[in-house]
Amino acid sequence: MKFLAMIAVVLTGGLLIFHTGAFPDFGDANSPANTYLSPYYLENGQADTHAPNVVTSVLADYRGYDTMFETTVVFAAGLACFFLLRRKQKPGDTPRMYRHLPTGVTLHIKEGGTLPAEDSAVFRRLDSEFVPHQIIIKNTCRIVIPFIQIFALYVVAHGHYSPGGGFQGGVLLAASFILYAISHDLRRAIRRFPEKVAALFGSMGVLIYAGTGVLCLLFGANFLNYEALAPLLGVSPVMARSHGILIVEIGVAFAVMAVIIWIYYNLSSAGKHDEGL
Amino acid sequence: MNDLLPLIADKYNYWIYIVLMMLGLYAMIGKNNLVKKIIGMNIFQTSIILFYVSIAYKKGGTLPIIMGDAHGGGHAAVHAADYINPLPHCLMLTAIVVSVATLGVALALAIKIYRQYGTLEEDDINHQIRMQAGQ
Amino acid sequence: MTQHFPALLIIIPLLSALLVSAMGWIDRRWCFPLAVASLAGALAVSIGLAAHVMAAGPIVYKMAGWRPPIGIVYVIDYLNAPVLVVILAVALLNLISAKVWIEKDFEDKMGAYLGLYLLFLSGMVGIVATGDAFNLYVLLEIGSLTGYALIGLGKERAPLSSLNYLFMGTIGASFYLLGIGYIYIATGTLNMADIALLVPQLEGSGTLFLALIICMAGLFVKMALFPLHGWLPNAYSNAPSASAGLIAPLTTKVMIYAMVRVGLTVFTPAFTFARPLLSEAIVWLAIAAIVSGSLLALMQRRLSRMFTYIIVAEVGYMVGGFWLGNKAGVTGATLHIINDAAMTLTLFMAVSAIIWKLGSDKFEDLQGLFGKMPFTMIGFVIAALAVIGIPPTCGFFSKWYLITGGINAGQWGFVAALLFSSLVNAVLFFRIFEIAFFEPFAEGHGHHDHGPVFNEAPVTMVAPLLIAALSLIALGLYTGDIVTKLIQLALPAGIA
Amino acid sequence: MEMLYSAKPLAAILVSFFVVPIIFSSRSENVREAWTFVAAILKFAIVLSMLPFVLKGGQIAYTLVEVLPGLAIEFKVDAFGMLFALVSSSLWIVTSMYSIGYMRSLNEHGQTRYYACFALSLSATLGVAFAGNLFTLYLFYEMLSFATYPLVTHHQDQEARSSGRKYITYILGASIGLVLPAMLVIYSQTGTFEFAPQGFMNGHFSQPATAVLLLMFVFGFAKAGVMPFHSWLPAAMVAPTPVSALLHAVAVVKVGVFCVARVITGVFGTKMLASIGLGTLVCYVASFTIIVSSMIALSQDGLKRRLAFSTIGQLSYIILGIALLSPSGMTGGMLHIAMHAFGKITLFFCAGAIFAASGIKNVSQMVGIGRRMPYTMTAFLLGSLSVIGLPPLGGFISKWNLVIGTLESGQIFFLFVLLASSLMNAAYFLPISYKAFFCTDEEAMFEKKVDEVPTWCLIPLCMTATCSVIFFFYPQPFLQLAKLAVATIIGAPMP
Repeated sequence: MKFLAMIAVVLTGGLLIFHTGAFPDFGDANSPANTYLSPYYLENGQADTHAPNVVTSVLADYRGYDTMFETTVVFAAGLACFFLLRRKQKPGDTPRMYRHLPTGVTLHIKEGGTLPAEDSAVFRRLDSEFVPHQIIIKNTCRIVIPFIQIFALYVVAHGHYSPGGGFQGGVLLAASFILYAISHDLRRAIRRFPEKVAALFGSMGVLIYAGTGVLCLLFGANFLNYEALAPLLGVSPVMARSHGILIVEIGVAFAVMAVIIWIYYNLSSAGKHDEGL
Repeated sequence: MNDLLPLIADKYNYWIYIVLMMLGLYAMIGKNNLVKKIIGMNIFQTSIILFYVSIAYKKGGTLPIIMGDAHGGGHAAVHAADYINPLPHCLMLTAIVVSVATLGVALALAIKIYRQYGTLEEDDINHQIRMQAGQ
Repeated sequence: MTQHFPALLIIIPLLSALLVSAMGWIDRRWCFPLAVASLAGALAVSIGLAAHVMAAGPIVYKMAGWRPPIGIVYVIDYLNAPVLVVILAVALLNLISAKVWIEKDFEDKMGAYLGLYLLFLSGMVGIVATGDAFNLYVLLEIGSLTGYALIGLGKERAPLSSLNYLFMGTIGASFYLLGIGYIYIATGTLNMADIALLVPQLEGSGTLFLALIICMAGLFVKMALFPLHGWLPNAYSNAPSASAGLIAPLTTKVMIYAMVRVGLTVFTPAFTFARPLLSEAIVWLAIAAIVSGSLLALMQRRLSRMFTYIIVAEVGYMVGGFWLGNKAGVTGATLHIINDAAMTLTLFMAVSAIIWKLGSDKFEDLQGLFGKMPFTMIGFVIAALAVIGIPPTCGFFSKWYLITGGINAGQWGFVAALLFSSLVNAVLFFRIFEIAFFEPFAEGHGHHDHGPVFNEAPVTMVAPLLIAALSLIALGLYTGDIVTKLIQLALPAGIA
Repeated sequence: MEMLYSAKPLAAILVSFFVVPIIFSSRSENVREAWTFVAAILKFAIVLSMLPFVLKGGQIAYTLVEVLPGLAIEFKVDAFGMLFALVSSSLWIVTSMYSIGYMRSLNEHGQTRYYACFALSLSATLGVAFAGNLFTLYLFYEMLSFATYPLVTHHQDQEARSSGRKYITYILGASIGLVLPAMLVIYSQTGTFEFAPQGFMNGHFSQPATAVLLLMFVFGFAKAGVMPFHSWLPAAMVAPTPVSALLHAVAVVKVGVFCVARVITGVFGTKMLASIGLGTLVCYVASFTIIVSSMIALSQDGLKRRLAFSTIGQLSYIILGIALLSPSGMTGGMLHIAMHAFGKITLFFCAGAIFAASGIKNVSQMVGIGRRMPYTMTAFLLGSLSVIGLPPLGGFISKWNLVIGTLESGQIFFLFVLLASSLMNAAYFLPISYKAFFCTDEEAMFEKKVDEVPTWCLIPLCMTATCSVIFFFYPQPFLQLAKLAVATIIGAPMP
């Protein structure tokens, strides 16, 4: 197998390398790729969409349809991970560990043993792989997380003017939650941001994107043609495109954030949503 | 040899992407461990992203964020050659997301396989399957 | 509203996928009706589109209102209008047929399952409808990603098969993406029609030729052309019954559609078929696929596994027919996309009904099935006749075109392979008929009147199955209309 | 020539098609059989209603659907097709009657399926008879293969299974492997399938290519039983006797020869074949089958097997007659379809009656059976005389024409083939009747006590035997139809 793989790889690579001679040089500004279509975006992007960041205008407007499916891919991945991994577990199926807070004693409860109440003030659930009490990490994260989130919101909102946008912002938001889950424990993260909310936010985010498109449709324009929203938003068509981009970026941010968190829940706990990492 | 050097020097971006791609491909076909295969898959996909982004580059070009008057006055002065090509970047944003999504699903499947067979080595899994079939 | 139909085609499954997956968390009872309603709606839209195309010619729909090379367009033309109808009809019928399976297997994950189902479908529909080469890649990944998940929750080896499928699928899709990159380097555009305009100026371009090879190689992996077919049998036969009936008929066929689209619309026939050596080599690959698929099918002892190898052979039919490069061959390949989707659907629905009742699809468990499940077997027999290629079922007519194409091209190897596979298919299916008809043997000399007990699958399974089976005959009888009013108009002038 | 566009041919075909669901849904035996009768009589009536017009030299055409340009499901009732349709639809009535007696007296299982498949087979047979082009012909030919499979394997035991396997392998293998490619090649060259009086292949193919195509058809239509594609026929005799009677003496095998005859006349064209001398090639193939099958028949002890080999030989008579390409030869061949059908079905009915009444299958056990079943054995004698071709029975007329045909075409060799095989026919048929009636008391295996089969069985076989006699004196309308058909083919004025 390895030998075959090597042969296949060398052959394919050889073929590809053999051919590089016909390609334009690295950084060639006069290659067809750089002269045929892309100048249009650079020259007219700002006038068409009122967004100086051309990547954003191409992403969310010229090729906004691609991006809608990009968001859908993320959502599909979340759905797929949930579908493949999630399994409901009854309390008592697996051994659990609890700490009796007043005494600091750690209890190991076997399968089928009597468990303390979920909201017990005396017993606290522990991960089965014992994690010591890391007060520095917890508190650092507690301080850092709000700043991450603020920055994420900035990235989402400022995608028109600087590198950024819904995907980047959404991932940052998700990262903040994941940081919380790592520094504390998975159960607490899930209590803050339940699975159901993640799932619904995921579909809602894509729905915002696609729904904006449908709204354009209802106003009589083509799908995702934000110009049609001008009367609704009370601005000029060009500004309407700009606002439209912002709206869909927010949708993307919602979807990406929720889905990445959702995927994290499922992957980290192998679908049990019990304890993980 | 005289021809080859400038060929490599001028087009090294392609060489890099091809080498990366073949590394990834080799890992996907030749490796035994499923997680290694998944890593190979990611390298493979990333190499294509690198390829796309590299063809967008223009010597002397800068970020495709139009400088100047933010209120629509700047478009007359825009020279396309000053900015790198935004289109491949935009496409690759999509490709990155796709590769992340694929990675997620692949890992989910790997977890499921681990749960089922207790290992991620393909040989061991195939051995177990054969044992079951033999019974 | 008609002018927005191309958008609706994809919005309906997409939005309902979101709604259904959300509904899974709120009230599960709504999921299934919602999914069925949306598919029925999308099917109606696709029929409306097909009628419109036949009456008024192709439709170009500009997404976000941007003109073609700048924005993304959807193009509904003579080539994809019938394919769209078939895809949606397949999905709808299979969904109804799989109702009991979904309720049994995925009771607590119904929202997610149906959501994935609809997303898969929107991916497939999008691949077929899009006029943008890169958009095709994105939709390809939607279809694949959801496909991995739909397969992965099957029985026994499903996760492993699904992961292997994922690896191969990713390699295939990535090669396609790379090919698009090469096209982009050579032409600077991503719009299919625009590329086609630029191709004649690049007649001798090696980059473009390499792009063709890479794109095709990627698609060959995804459509499981021999010898890259290894992932398919495991993935399809281990899939849950509800998913197998969706994925088996659609995935490979849509990939073949993509091949036809890329070959005809993107590269133009003049460029695609310009190198006889390449065409010849691919046709021989297809012949190998047909022969090996048929022979491997003979070795199987389970219905669903047998069918998966038949699919491998059928892929060879279509790839070979297309690369013959003449009118009859390409027509036959395109027609076979439609017919084979319907045939495979019928076969897999029949198997799903059989497994539902018997709990197995091993040959030895099929004894006396004609008596137990007569209606299911009617559907099965019709599908079998179609696969063998007996008139007036549709399989005959596409095979007819393919063989004619082979004769016209003087490619006798292909003709022989097709006839060989027809004969093997006849053996395959009659072997099953025999088991289902005879065993358990009548003791003595047939003087018993207590045959197998009637034990038919639920009506939600049988009705779609019979509809699909009848459609095989209807498709056969309307072949003339499909060919003359749609497919032949879709062929560019460059094909002799 | 007059052309009439009418859906009657389609109606005739569909009558028995639509009765299938009714048969399946009817719970009681009587209802089921009543429906079979209704359909059979209705079918015969429709066929009959078309007869006068066809006899006047007209043709009835109907196009159901044009699937592809030149590839239509299309019916055309001409004299030849009419002849065949008349034979098969009239014999269906008789056979239905016989089936009732036979199946009930043996208490067979799965009778519903049996009647349904029977009806379906008849639809397919008429479809072949009325086919207006090669594609329609092929379609119904295949449909017949599938519809008869459950009939052949009706007993569902090990023997039925292996016979069924043989049956379907030969029939389907030959049609997909030989006929289909031949059709495709022809279509790709000529672009049409429409039967024409003088064929449509003229000038499209070289002589060797034509010869190969012709042989592909002759062997490919394996239902015609041309050696070496014949061995399914004796194997298929495991089926219940009415099935053997109608399908393997009439419908299935005659469909085979009908297809061969149609292809020779309507696709290749007699003039073209005559000009390049290919008719003789087919004649030799047929002669070989005639002689060899007759010799094998001599050695068979099982009555049905003997009849089967006799059928194989008689089928090749028809092919020989057509391939002689002379007017009388063709007339004789076509007429032999009808005459042999009535004769052979009588023989099968008798074989079934003997089995139903006494459980005997072998000739050697039938000594003196005439004492017990006088009517049956008289009918058997008449049937065998007709098949041998002796006056005063219908078989004589067709054989006479065949003999004249060999002389007309000047190919004396085939005259000897015919005579030799007639002698052999006599040698394997007459001893049965002889032993049945004229034997000493010691030899007789039966007592002198009349113990006939049920009346339901007896009436049909007496009817067909009587018909065989009548056709000698009054061979209409078959003779007229055959002459008309030949006149159309050779372009002579209407007789």
